[in-house]
Amino acid sequence: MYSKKLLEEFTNPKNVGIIENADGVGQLGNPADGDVITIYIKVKNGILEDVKFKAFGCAAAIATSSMVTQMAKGRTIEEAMHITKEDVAEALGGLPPGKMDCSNFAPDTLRVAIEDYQKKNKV
Amino acid sequence: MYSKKLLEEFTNPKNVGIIENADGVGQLGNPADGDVITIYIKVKNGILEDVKFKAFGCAAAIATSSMVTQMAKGRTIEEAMHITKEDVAEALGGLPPGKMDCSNFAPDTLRVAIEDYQKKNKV
Amino acid sequence: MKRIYMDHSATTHVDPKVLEAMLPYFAEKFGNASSLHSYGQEASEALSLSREQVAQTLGAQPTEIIFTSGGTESDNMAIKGAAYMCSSKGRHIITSVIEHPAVLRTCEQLEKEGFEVTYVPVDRDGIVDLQFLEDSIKEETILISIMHANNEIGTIQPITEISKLIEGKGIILHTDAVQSVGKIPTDVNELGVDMLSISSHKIYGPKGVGALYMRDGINILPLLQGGGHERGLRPGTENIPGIVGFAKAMSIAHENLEHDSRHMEHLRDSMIKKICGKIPHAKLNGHEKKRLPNNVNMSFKYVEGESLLMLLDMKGVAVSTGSACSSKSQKASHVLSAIDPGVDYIHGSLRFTLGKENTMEEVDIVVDLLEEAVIKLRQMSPFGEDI
Amino acid sequence: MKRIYMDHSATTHVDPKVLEAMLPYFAEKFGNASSLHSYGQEASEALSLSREQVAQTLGAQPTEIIFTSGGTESDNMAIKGAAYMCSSKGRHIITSVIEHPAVLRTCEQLEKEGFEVTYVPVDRDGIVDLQFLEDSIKEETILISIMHANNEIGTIQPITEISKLIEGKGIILHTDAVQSVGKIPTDVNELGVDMLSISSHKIYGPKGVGALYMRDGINILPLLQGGGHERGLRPGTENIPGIVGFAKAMSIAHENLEHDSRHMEHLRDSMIKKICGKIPHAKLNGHEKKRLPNNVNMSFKYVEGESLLMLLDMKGVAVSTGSACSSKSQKASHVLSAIDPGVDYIHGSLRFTLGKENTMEEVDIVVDLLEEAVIKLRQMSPFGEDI
Ligand SMILES: Cc1ncc(COP(=O)(O)O)c(C=O)c1O
Ligand SMILES: Cc1ncc(COP(=O)(O)O)c(C=O)c1O
Repeated sequence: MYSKKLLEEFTNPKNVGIIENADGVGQLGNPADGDVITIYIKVKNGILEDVKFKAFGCAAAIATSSMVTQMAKGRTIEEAMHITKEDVAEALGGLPPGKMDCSNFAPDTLRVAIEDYQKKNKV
Repeated sequence: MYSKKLLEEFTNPKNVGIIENADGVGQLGNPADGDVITIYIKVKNGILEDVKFKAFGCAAAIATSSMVTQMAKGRTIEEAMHITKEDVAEALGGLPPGKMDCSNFAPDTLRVAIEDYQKKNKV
Repeated sequence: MKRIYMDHSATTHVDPKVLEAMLPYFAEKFGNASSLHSYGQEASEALSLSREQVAQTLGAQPTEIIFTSGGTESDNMAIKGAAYMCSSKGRHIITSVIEHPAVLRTCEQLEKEGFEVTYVPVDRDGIVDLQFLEDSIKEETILISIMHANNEIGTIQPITEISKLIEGKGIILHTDAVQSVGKIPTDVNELGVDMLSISSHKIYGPKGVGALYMRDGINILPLLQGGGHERGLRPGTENIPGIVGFAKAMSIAHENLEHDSRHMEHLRDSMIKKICGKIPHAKLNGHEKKRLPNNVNMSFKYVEGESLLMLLDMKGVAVSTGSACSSKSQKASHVLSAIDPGVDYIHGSLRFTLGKENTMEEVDIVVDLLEEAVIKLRQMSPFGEDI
Repeated sequence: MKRIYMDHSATTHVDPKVLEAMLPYFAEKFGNASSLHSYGQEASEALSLSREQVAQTLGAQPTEIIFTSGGTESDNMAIKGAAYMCSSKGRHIITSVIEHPAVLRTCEQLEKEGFEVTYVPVDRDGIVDLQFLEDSIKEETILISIMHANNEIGTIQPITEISKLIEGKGIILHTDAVQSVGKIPTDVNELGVDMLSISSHKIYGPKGVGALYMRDGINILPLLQGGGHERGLRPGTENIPGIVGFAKAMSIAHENLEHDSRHMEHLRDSMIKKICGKIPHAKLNGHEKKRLPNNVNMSFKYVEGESLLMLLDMKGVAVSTGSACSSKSQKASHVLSAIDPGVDYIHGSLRFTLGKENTMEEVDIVVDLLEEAVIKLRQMSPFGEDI
């Protein structure tokens, strides 16, 4: 049901970890629902210099987290804010029908992290 | 479903035919129901000297007719009157469950033939 | 003794190519199609592919195919499912007097539950009375179920005409195509049906599997509840080897339809001609032209069908009296009763249903054995002298 | 990559001896069991023999076995059939919260139709609350349906006790024995049940076939209408190869029950012990003793089951999270919710179901791969640091 690309991303996820003293942190989901994603960002001159994640969830949750961190890294805040679930799904070679909801989850968490950064820095 | 014995009797029935100037004739059933048996008897000194049948019907109707004529032949009228469906079924190695009704049909026809003889001869 | 099988409407042997397609799915690719792991994925892919194959042979979409356990279940599911789903709209159903028991008994059950059923009669040839059908339609009519081809006398019903008759009326049209699939074209759009029942074991596929075609947009209440299989419409772990075999059988039947039909039609017409030439007082049941290419159903005056069947069986020839299902009961077939060949003929019917592998030599042997058997039984018959 | 299959509760491969028994019935002895001729008789004899074999393994009479298309149909048939038949006597049904969807969804459907259903809860080990069950019985109770063994956590339910509890009350007792047959004794008289559901593909038989045991004297309304097959209770041309294979699988399972169970129990207990020894924060779901010999269901804190399953699948190991049927949905399993292992554990469950051919080497490989996978996922988890 999962694409080869998604499974590859799931098995070898990039940017797993925590950024100490991150400029922004976002977390969505809760253990009772079976999915939690945390995303950490480091911002410099309006650019996402570093993005890391931790995730508890299904293969799709982990793969989309990994993908969204890679897509965001090096981008401007503006660009990163506009990464859509379609972008992520496409980059992973598609998601199974029942998992499309999932693909919104990682970009949303990224947006929460960016908003956290903006709030903290009163942008 | 049919026993070997019944099938053997059906394929090689005995006493098929008509007795010209029979002493008694019995017929039961009708074409609309799919079964008609006619039995002819020749009586001498209270003994069934000859018994013949014609039958239109299923394998069980033909086999039981053949069997009942053989069982009746050479018997006294009294004895022939008392041939039961169980006797016939047993002699044929049993009848399939759905066909037990059928086994009454030939002995009943024989009884009609005997009654015809008795009426004609005012016994 | 060499046996000759001419009872292909009762069931067929499994085509070697079908069995070959099935075999890997018993012991190697044996996964449950609902499982997420690789075994499950193999099964799930086989299921998808089979669904596409079956859809393609019917001119349908894969999403319109629901796999079932056979023709009986497909008929029950279609008729009850539509009736229960639409019961708030109306409770009137139209069917015909010559349907298979899987349809007739289901309709009778619905009558017990408060539905009203009209049983459309047929003419002497066994074709449903279209005028009667049209006149039966009313506001409350929710479903029409008319078989595509009859299992006993092989008559082909005017399904396309019926679909045109009810166009735009919002009535669901179901057809039992168990006997027609693989023998005559069954494109669901040409037929104009909303639902269509198929059984695998009638087309050289395995027993215990079939399908219901259900046009996109048609909704029914499922007969069974359970897991979410078949979009929740037919729960239960999918019979993958059976479904793969069924799909293969559908593909083979579809590919060879013209060739096989022409072959069987040729045998059929010769057989009818030879029987009529050799055996007096023989009568063809059903329509001469509008009949399945493989169906020869004849009645022989003053001969009872079951004993004829048994005599032929002793010689290695397998045929049927009417439908296999009612072979064990002694009542006259409801289909023959409906076309009423006359009291002297009604119990004397025999059904020969040809298969793609039957030959002209076999036809000749069978006709000779049949002649012998009819003579033998007529000599035994109390009415034999009349003819 | 050598694959290791530990998902035998989802489905099993067909035993070579079973396939061998089936093969002649596809292309040679392919007759319709309702046909009167020799082909039909061959099929009909195979059917009778299979019925005797199945009956024998259950301590039942052949007349008490009705062949179906699988476990889901057997469950639906038993529950709806009894409910509809007895509805004039009462409309109350008792079942449990951990039943398979084939039972739960069926009961929900009956609720929509006006029946009242009590869902008996289970304790932390997943055993039904007998006191609650007893207290639920009332005048109107017509049917109790409690599964013999649970498909997810393998707990064995006290069916014999339940049967004693309701003795003489005129309540029909049905059990879904789909998971228990072939793994623990299922003598219908020892269990004291009136009806019992079986599915062939869980015991190394073919998919698409199963049976309902129905005690002599119990009457139900059939789900399907059609020909007179299975004494009118289950119409449709009988799936002879499937039934023959199913019967063979039942016989083999019955013969080897003790041997196979002991083997699997040994693997099961080692596996649990090894997992607990190697992986911290692992928790066994279900009862330690009253569980199927082949079931290992464990939860791992802060790890999500599906990703664990996928990681193991990449290494060739096939397992399941809960029942195969719900593997595609993301909701927590209703069974785990019922035993409530805690919020940190509920999404982290994995089901290993052993087969008669699994070995201790395979167990060791799987435990090692499992440890690796759990560590990997915990490192990724936002909660990983806590443990
Ligand atoms: C016209 C027709 N409908 C339905 C059926 C039932 O199909 P199955 O036996 O596969 O359930 C049959 C076959 O007996 C049939 O000939
Ligand atoms: C306990 C239980 N009941 C019923 C079923 C349904 O059986 P089947 O898939 O054969 O319809 C299953 C298997 O999925 C099961 O585990």
